[in-house]
Parts: sequence; C-alpha cells; structure tokens
Amino acid sequence: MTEIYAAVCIGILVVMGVALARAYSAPTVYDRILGVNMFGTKTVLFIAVGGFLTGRPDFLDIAIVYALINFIGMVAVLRFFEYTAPIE
Amino acid sequence: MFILDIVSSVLLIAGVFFGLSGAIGLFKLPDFFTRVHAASVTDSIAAILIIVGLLLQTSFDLNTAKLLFILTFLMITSPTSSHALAKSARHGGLLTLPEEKEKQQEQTH
Amino acid sequence: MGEFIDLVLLAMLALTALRIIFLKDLFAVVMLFGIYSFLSALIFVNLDAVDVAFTEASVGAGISTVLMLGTLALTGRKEKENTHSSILPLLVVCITGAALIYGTLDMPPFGHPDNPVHEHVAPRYIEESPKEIGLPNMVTSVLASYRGFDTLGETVVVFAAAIGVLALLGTGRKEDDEAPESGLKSHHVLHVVAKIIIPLTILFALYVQFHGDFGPGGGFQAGVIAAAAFILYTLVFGLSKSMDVIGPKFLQFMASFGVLLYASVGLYSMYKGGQFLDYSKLAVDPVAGQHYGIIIIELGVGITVFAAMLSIFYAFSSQAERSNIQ
Amino acid sequence: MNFILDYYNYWIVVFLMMTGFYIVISANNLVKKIVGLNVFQTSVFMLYISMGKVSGGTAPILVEGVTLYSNPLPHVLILTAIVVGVATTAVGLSLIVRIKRAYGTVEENEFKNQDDAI
Repeated sequence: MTEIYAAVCIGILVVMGVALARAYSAPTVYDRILGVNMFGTKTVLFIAVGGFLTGRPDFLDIAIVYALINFIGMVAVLRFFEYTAPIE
Repeated sequence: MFILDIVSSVLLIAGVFFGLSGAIGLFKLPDFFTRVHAASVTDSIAAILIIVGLLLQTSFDLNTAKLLFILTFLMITSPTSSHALAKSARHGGLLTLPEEKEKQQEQTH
Repeated sequence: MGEFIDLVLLAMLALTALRIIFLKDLFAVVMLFGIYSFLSALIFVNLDAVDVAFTEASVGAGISTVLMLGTLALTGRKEKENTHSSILPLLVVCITGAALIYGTLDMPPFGHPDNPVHEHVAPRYIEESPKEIGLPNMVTSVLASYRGFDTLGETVVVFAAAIGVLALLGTGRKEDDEAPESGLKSHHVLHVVAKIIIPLTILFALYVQFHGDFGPGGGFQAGVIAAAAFILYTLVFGLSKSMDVIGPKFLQFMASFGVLLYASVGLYSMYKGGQFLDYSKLAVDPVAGQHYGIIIIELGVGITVFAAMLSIFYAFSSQAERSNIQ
Repeated sequence: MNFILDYYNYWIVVFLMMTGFYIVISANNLVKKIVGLNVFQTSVFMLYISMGKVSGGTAPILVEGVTLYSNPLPHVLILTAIVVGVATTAVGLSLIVRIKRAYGTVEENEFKNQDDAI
C-alpha cells in the first residue's frame, strides 16, 4: 500500500503545483482566487494521504482545519473584494 | 484484506486522475466559467474518491469519523465557494466566451 | 519519501515568496501570503511539528489573512510605482544572504539524532514527561506545565495586543443607524451553508480544546477556531448581527477573565504550598493535579485568545463598514 | 547529494529570510512591508522546526512501539511565537489604518513628503 500512497502523494503534489502556477500568473483576479481555492482543497487531501503514508493517520485534525480556514478565507476574499476599488 | 487494498488503490488512483484532469482544464479551458467547472470537478469527485479510498483502509475508529467529517465538510463548502466565486465574477462583469464574441461583433458593426 | 516531499514543498515556498516581491496588486500579495502560510504549515507537518502546523494553519493563514484583507479594504489595493532605486537594497540583501549561507555551513547537518539541540533538556522531556505529567502529547506538557510561566506571558501579550488594537481603532461599539448592505446578502446559498458550518466549527473548536492533551491542539488553536466561526458569521450576516450574539463589552470581559483564570491557578497552587503554577499541589495525587492544572489553564488560554482575536476582528470590521458608508 | 540534503533546509530558510528582508527595506507600501515582516518571521519558525527534526523520528505524541521522537522543545517555542506574531501583526495593521486616516496615504515617501511640507 505504501507505494500507492507515495504515488498518490506525488500526483496531488503535481496538482498543487499547477494550482500554484495559476495563482502566480492569472488572467483575471477571479482566476487567481480559483487557483488559491483549489490549492487549499488539494492540501487537505495531501495531508490526509500523507498521514496514511507516514503511518500516523491521527493527524487528520489538521486537514479539517485546512478545509475550514480555506472556506473562511474564500468568503473573506469575496467579501472584502467588493469594498476595494477595481484595479485598472 | 487483499481485495480491500485493491479497491482502495483503484479509488485513490482514479481520484488522482480526476485531480490531474481538472488541473489541465484550469489552464486549457477558454473562459473563466469553464475553468470554474474544471476546478470544481477536482474539488468534488477527486475529494470523494480519495477520501473513500482512505476510509477503506481504516479500522472503524476515530480516524473513520474524522475522514467522514472531512468528506462532509468538503462536500458542503467546496461547491459553495465555487458558486459564490462564479456569482461574484458575474457581478464583477466577467463574460462567457460566446457573450464576449457577441460583444466584439457588435463593436465591429 | 519524506525528504523528497520536503524538497518540493520548500521549493514551492521559495517560489511563492519570490512571486510576492514582484506583484503590484496588494490583493494578490495577500492571497499569496495565505498560500505561503498554508505551505509552511504543510512543511511543519512534514517535519513532525503537528501542533505548530495546527497553529500556523489557523492563526497564520486564517486570522492574518483576514486582517490584512480588512486593512486593504481601508487603504486601497494598488501599490504605487516605486521611485527608489532597488539596487542598494538588493546589494545589502545579497551580502547579508551570502554571509548567512556561509554561516549555515557550520550548522549541524539536518535531522541528525546527535545534534546539540537534542542533547540537553529534550531527552528529559521525551522520557520523563509522560510519567510526570501523564499526557501523551509532550508539546502540551512542556507548553502548559514545564514552561507554564512562559505561556502565561504569551497569553498576556495576546491580551495586550487586543488592548492596543482597540486603543488605536476604537472598540467597535455598536451603532444603531442603518447597517450598510453587504454584497454577500444576495448569496442565499452562502447563508444556508454558513448556518450549517458554524455549529460544526464550534463543535470542532471544543474538540480541539479538550482533546489537546492527547493529540495536536490546545487552547491557542481552539480559541482561534472558535473565533473563526464568528468571523464567518460576521462576514456572511454582517457586523451588527454578530454583535447581537457576542457584544464587544462581553468580549473585553472574557479576554481579561481568561488571563485571570490562568494566573489564579498559579496563585492557588501557591496557597496550597507549592511554587507559582506548580500544578502537582492541586490534588493529592501529583499526576492528577497536573491534569487539573493543564485543563484549567488551557481553558484560560482558549478564552483569552478567542476574545482577543474576535475583538481585533470587530475593530477592523467596524472600520471597514464605517468607511463604506461615507 | 548528501551534502545538499544536509543543508537544503537552512539554505531555503536564508533565502526566505532575505526575501522578507528585501520586501521590508525596498517596498514603499506599508501593507507590503507587513507582509515582508511576516515572510521573515515564518522563515525563523522554519529554522527552529528544521533544527528540531530527527530523521526517522515521529511527531512528539506518545504512541506505543515508537522510541524515536522529534524534539518537542522548538515546537513549544514556535507555537507561542506564531500566536504572538499574529498579535503584533494586528497592532501593525491597525497603525497602518490610523496612518491612512491621518495622511490619506499608506505610501512611505508620500507621507514623508507631507511631514516635510509642514
């Protein structure tokens, strides 16, 4: 099973890298938010699989915190985005 | 046990496959709203497959409960954030590709 | 495998930091800073520091990002073109960096079990603390018991920071005039989902608070997570509704109550004939005494951190709403 | 290869530290300066946690059958440092909000010019 976990970890790392690349250079600000959000949900999965890979899956609490903070960060971005004037 | 291992491996790898396809879509698709679709595919189906794959590996204990909690949480929040983002983008004046073409045609006429 | 993940994540972290330099849109800078915190928390997990990762994910990525976004709403999101030449700073940074890199060559190699850091007090904590304190989580034992005085100081610092912010920005007292309409008012899906998420979050905060002795977690993290639940409520339903639930006056009371609770445990153990914060004297059995002491002081920390973080957020949020009216 | 693995973490830490330092001294906008300070601060956390890691060890939460744990002491120091870090960030940000209200700008050279004009 360890090989499968390792392969899945690497796969998720690649997806995280792609999301990160989208967050670095995005055509619109919404694309950037999308990249950040996708990065957040992928890290949740990464921590879950990584816990099983290292044989101590009792650290899933951190994955829950990630999911929670990711959602709150997303709402905060959308909320404060409307206060700030758009960039020209 | 052996069958469980195979099933969960298949689920995990399928999850990674969907994640990768969504990642490609994030760059390849033409306008913002289709890209939201690509990203939300990875958020929903990939998360379900990977977490169910891990669930099969737990003995029935606290970790099972935590994984189920994560699954419910992601199932509720990630479609919501995709929806809220798309709605904000719409309010912010982003157009879909056909609409943009239409606008360009109107300008050229 | 662990080393490989470490390499990749650290490279991502370095790239993110580099990207932050060149971005002019401050909104994007703050979002990338959120990613930076998330990534560093992932690295902490990979380096076995689960408690630290927990804190960094909730405090660094959550509260810092939300506060920075709130500030941007007040100050504008465009960084003006820099008129200074950037050659002198670059030179300073390169020279300092080269000196530091030269210095790292004398550091003990990464991860070696015989490094000086692992020689002195750490083996004692690892071997004795499960017997002396009776808790599986050594970080909680060291944080709350061996270094309890230090943690009291940190709690006071958080309390003082909250006072500082309130002194600078005002207490965010509730105003009865028309609350400005939030754009999220029209997001009906968000309203329904927030109502489902908030109770789950508070439940999770309580779990983190009381399970911190056995797994990652504790008062600092639980306080922040509970504050995050109310921050979500404020963001979705508006500041005035949130202040109806927990008012700023009550928060100020809670913040000071938490610190007092912590300090009074110390005084009580002195009254029982021990040193300040010597929990062994709290019960007949020293290990049981340690348990009582740690649970109570973690509760004090949790209450103070919750109240301080939420009042800081209220202060920023009321500033943003006020400037939105004008 | 071993040489690189032994020092890679420290080099990245130095790189992050210098990135944060560069942002602090070269940025003109105060909010960006605060971000730079936070980048710097996180690099210090990374240094401490890297020093506490033991290869082959596991997180310092007792489980049966494991004898090699990473060092818990740096974790304790950094855990509290993170919370204090966000508290000081909050104070810094509220100072920025006050500066914006007093001067109408958060660009360093602009409010310096206003000070000089008086």
